Amino acid sequence: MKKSSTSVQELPGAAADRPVPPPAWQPRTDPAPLLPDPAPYRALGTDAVAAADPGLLLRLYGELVRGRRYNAQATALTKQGRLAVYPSSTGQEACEVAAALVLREQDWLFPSYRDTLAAVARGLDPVQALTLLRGDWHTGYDPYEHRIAPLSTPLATQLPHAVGLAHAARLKGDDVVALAMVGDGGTSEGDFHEALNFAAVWQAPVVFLVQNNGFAISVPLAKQTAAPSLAHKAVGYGMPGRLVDGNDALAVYTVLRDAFTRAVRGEGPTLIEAVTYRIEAHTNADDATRYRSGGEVETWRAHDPIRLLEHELTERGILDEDGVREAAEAAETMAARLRDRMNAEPVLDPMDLFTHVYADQTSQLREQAEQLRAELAAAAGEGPGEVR
Amino acid sequence: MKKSSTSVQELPGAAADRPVPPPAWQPRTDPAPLLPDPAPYRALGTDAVAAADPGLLLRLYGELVRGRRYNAQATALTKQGRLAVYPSSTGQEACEVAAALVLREQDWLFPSYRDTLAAVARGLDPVQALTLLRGDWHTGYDPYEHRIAPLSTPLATQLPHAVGLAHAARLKGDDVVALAMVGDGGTSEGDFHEALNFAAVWQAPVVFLVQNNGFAISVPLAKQTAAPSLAHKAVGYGMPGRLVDGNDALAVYTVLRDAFTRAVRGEGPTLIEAVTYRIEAHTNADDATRYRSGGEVETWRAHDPIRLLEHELTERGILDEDGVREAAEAAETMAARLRDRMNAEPVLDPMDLFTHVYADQTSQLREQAEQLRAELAAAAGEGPGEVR
Amino acid sequence: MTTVAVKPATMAQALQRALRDAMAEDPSVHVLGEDVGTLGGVFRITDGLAAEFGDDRCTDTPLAEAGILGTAVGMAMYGLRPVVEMQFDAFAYPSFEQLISHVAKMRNRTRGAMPLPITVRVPYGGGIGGVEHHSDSSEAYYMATPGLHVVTPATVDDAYGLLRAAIASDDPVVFLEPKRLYWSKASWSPDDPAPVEPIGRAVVRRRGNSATLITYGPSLPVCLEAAEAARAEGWDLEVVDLRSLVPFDDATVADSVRRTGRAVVVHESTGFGGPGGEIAARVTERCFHHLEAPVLRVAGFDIPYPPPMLERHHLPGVDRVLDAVARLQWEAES
Amino acid sequence: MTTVAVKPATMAQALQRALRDAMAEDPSVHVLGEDVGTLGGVFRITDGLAAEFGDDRCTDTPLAEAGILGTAVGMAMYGLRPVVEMQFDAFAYPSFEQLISHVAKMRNRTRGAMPLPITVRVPYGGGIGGVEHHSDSSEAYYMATPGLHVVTPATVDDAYGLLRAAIASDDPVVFLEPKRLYWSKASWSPDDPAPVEPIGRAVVRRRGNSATLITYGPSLPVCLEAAEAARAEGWDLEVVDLRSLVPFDDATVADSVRRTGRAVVVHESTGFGGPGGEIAARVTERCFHHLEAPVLRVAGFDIPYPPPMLERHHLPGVDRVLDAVARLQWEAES
Ligand SMILES: Cc1ncc(C[n+]2csc(CCOP(=O)(O)OP(=O)(O)O)c2C)c(N)n1
Ligand SMILES: Cc1ncc(C[n+]2csc(CCOP(=O)(O)OP(=O)(O)O)c2C)c(N)n1
Ligand SMILES: [Mg+2]
Ligand SMILES: [Mg+2]
Repeated sequence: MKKSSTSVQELPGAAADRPVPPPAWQPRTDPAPLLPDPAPYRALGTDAVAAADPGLLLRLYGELVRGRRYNAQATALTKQGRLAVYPSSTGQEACEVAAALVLREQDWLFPSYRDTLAAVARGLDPVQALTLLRGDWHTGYDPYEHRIAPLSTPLATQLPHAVGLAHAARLKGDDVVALAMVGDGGTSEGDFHEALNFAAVWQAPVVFLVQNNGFAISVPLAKQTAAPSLAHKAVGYGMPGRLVDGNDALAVYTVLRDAFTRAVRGEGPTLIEAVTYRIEAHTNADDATRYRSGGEVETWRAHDPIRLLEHELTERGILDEDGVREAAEAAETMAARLRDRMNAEPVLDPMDLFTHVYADQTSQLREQAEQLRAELAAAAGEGPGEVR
Repeated sequence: MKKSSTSVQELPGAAADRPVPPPAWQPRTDPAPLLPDPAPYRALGTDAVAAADPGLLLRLYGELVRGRRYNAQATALTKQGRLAVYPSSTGQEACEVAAALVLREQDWLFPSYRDTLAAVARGLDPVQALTLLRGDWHTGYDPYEHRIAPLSTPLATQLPHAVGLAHAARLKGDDVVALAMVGDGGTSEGDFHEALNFAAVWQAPVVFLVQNNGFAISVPLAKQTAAPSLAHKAVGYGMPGRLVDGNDALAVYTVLRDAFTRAVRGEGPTLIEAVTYRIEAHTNADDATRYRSGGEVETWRAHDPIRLLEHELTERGILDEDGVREAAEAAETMAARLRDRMNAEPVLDPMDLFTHVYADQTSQLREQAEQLRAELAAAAGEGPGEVR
Repeated sequence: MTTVAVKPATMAQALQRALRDAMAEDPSVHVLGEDVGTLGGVFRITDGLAAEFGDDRCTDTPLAEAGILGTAVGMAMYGLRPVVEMQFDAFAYPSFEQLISHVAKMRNRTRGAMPLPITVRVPYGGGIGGVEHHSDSSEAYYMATPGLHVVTPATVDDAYGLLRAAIASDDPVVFLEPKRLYWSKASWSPDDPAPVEPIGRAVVRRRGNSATLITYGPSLPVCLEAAEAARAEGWDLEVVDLRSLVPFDDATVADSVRRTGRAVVVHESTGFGGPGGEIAARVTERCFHHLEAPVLRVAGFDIPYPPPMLERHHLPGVDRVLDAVARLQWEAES
Repeated sequence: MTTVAVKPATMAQALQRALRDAMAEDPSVHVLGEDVGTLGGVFRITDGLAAEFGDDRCTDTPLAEAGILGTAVGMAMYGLRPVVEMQFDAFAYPSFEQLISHVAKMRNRTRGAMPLPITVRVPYGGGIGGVEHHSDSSEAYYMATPGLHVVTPATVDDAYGLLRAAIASDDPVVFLEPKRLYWSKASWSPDDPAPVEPIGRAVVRRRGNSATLITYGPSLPVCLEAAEAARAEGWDLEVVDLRSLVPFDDATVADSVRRTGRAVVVHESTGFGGPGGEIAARVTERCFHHLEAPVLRVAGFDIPYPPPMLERHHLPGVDRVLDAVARLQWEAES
């Protein structure tokens, strides 16, 4: 019998040969360690608190309090018309703050539109963080200054960016981890899938933090996925999935830190699902009463991330009344400053519209810039007045 | 203390209240039954053969032999310039044939460009199946006649179509299952992710059959995914994942049939990974020696789906020499007919270019059709000759 | 003759009513998209549909635009008439491959055997203070894709009529809803809507002799206002509302320009590579010897859509339209 | 003066060499895409790069175009210069959201702080007997997206020079490679390539006085052939090769048309909503009083790209170009 045959004519008679089994199959990765634990990890109320650095716990607390106040202030500014829109992270501060604090200086944050707090907790000026939402420009900061990518509005599109950046850093031999944030709704987008797959294939030092806050605008998680948990998606990419109580700041921090450790060690990406809740409406423009009950919100309010941590730290004597008051005062100071600065009119130059489209302005844009300049001059000549 | 408070100022003092745990978390689905078995399911060489309907086994065998011959014939026609391109499914016939045979009359097949054989095994005229690849039109058949969607070239894009169709049928109360075929490479596309997620959320009666043939053109599976297996992706959507030896026709048929049973019962979608191998190059235009060794191909040739089944059936006395010869002859007859028909020049009408763009031709297309008609008339008047 | 209560309605209400009436008349009409169910859509265009027709007829999908349009293709293959809502213009981009490679091509691919009667509703354009990605004018992409109809209403009446026509069409229709006209009002009776006109007819919204303003969607009110203002300068402008970009109503447009001898195309989309080039070119091809001046274009600048606080500088306004009219070489005439 | 061995090279070889030279000169240049590594790409444009520079510099990615472009964005953020290969025109569509919403906008979004020097190579156009989705001319989509450069070579020299310029550009460039010219040959010395010209300059490929053919990429050879054929009819045609659709070289084009007084735009992309509308409109705006006839367009029909056996009827050929030239109202002159 011929050795290699593709034509069926040669097959009769081949039956005498016993066909061999296929090349031995084995899973490319052991799936067991990739699967998330059956329930979200909690640290508060466990021995993990005693083992934790009290300094870290107090920092988390301080930032949570400041973060809550920041959310309240930004919401208030929106009501006063100072912001075009504000997607609050009230109730999700533990995730936002833990994400910021776990980052080392050289690491990168990839926030979504809801994650201005994480950027602020990383050290970004809140006014700069809010530029997009105030509407004076798209991004209010130089991403390289604090290594914070621009807030991403198209859902999940920032995830491949994080993977690419982490991959590039690794290729360059730099010790950099990228932390990419996304919502439960965002996990349904193709970009989520493609990003996680690239990350796992490339073993890129990237950590994906999904804030499962129960809703994508009005759509509850049950209409978003039938998965056991979002963390279970990890196994399909060959990376570990971790499930954590997103309102337990120490737990989120710990799980993130473990994922960072893996990333730094060259062990590749991790997917973390933080189970939390969006206490406010989607944005100020949304009416959450149309799609969810006040009762559900109350249940989650009772599991408030600040109260959880404050209670724990107070009980353990790590935090006292002075500490609580000081944190509140620091938050008030931040809020007052933010209010004042946001109440000042931003200085705008319409000619900026043409400045950064390309490195070198095209002749077409030069013409258009001239046109606008002439219009503005004419309007100014006519005295105060809008360009109609 | 106020009942609902979002402002942090009210939080100090709240520490006295013990915060409550979050609303009890439980997985939305039990992950355990969703996970694939640790090794691909095999039926041949096991008791499953004895339990199987001999008629089915012989049908599978006959179609495999015919399918191999079909692949060889189409490849030969391509070498003779009769097809623009041919992506052969040689070596993958067990998947193609089992997919076709598991379908009931009312079910739908969603093939990719490589799956003409599945369409032919379902009953489609091979000449019609090859129209796209011959190049006389995009789709050579009425999809409603055999309930076969047009061959899909953009990878994974046919998967959401299958989900939508299955969902629509279910909404209408019709007992219809959609079988969607895709390659290992296609699983990396966002459309794969979105389709599986929609299917699981909607519990649509759809079965996803991934033919993992080891390569996406030149890219081996190891560069495509780090997952334990492609079937493991299922758990991330909350559907069962099944792993099967893709060269074992009975095994593929059985796993598909089980998935169909689930779908018909309203239990939702299933993801099946069939582990197989692309024996030929990607298409006739490809040179596989650039990226893989002949040795690997030989290993897989030895695990040939036809030989596997033939050996088994012969050993068990279900198939005898006459049966083997008859199958080969039937395949030859089919091939001869196909060859003859494909050697005839297709009759083409260039005016078709304008006929089906819209239900009602736009005035613009009417003008353009007139232009071409005039050009053709002028060229015809000039005697035989090309439109330059 | 019975009198019908006619009261002011918004474009949003007329669109909602068109969906409702279409669903009531034809059980194969299904609405799907993000937040279209319980919430009624972020612009409330699908308000009440899930309550009236059930979740299976008006479905909150998972958050994935390619998946939404891709499953709509499958639903249409099975005989349904899906009406897809894209939440904002820029969020339709993930569905482009499905749109270009399947929705636009399926009828042609199958020689007419498999038409896809899908309506893709896309709220588009700016002027509502939206942040990045919420104000794109993406019509150029759709226009350049044979197999699609591209339709956009500018009035409350047309919002109803064109959406009904789109849903009734056996071809896929990209239905562009000018966001900033959602709350524009007109006397309109939901119980006695104007008869549904076929897709593909432009309409002269204002008669005039001096020059033709060719426009559509969000720029129609700007053009009408400009035409009023132009009277002071002695120009009597004609205003054509295209309503349908594909198919394009060459006859109505060319008739007008042949009469007036001058034309300005006005739209909010960027100028370069935007719809205005096509329109100006085809008008010129058809009316060259009637033209006293080149067809001019007033469009958004060739820049990414600006942030809210700067968008008014980008949007073509009355002054820019009048400036263009002034450049139509009137000297030549005198 | 040293003599350099000049021998015929194909456009494919010149492109390959441009990648190789760019990678050798600048370690931040990374190539990524489907099958670009071991295989060298389905058109062999990346042949040998992985072997020479390693898998990390020339990477076979998973099969996901949005993922490829999206990760390229991240790589560019970190200072690399990714060169992405899309396998065929229609397979770039899944990456549109990344292209439109990020690649084109990142520099502007960040006030110049975060430029994205990404080159997206897209083999485009037909004429190679490709089945569905393998022959699209998708330049209209890219042209309508501010923030992108859109470049396409038509000669072996330009293939090298423009690709080098694209990779060197600090802005994102969509680099459209005319598939059917991949195997076109010219004398070209890889060791002494012509100096790299900046992006944005059109070039007059043939001088003439009767009329201007404005074209680019795959249609340049058609136009040059038509110009030769036109001599028999007494027409001396000028041929302008745009090379860059964005930025557009208004000066070169308008100079030519002002001189000749007549113009035909020729491209393979569909006519309606295609590049020709923009080009004709802007030429007319600038040259109106020099025009003896409207600027005409010869383009692909407004249909999905035909199957291989019918594509020759769709593609603008010499006869169609000559027919259009004949319609440039020559009577008016005599
Ligand atoms: C690609 C895309 N589609 C749609 C939207 C509109 N949109 C903005 S936020 C949102 C819901 C997001 O939900 P989730 O991902 O859970 O994040 P959350 O808002 O809860 O933080 C939607 C649909 C968008 N921004 N991008
Ligand atoms: C969206 C898209 N991207 C790229 C291609 C080009 N292409 C055709 S086949 C192929 C490989 C597919 O591999 P796989 O999914 O494993 O299927 P197989 O060819 O092995 O059957 C590629 C990249 C395509 N057809 N569609
Ligand atoms: Mg959410
Ligand atoms: Mg494969």
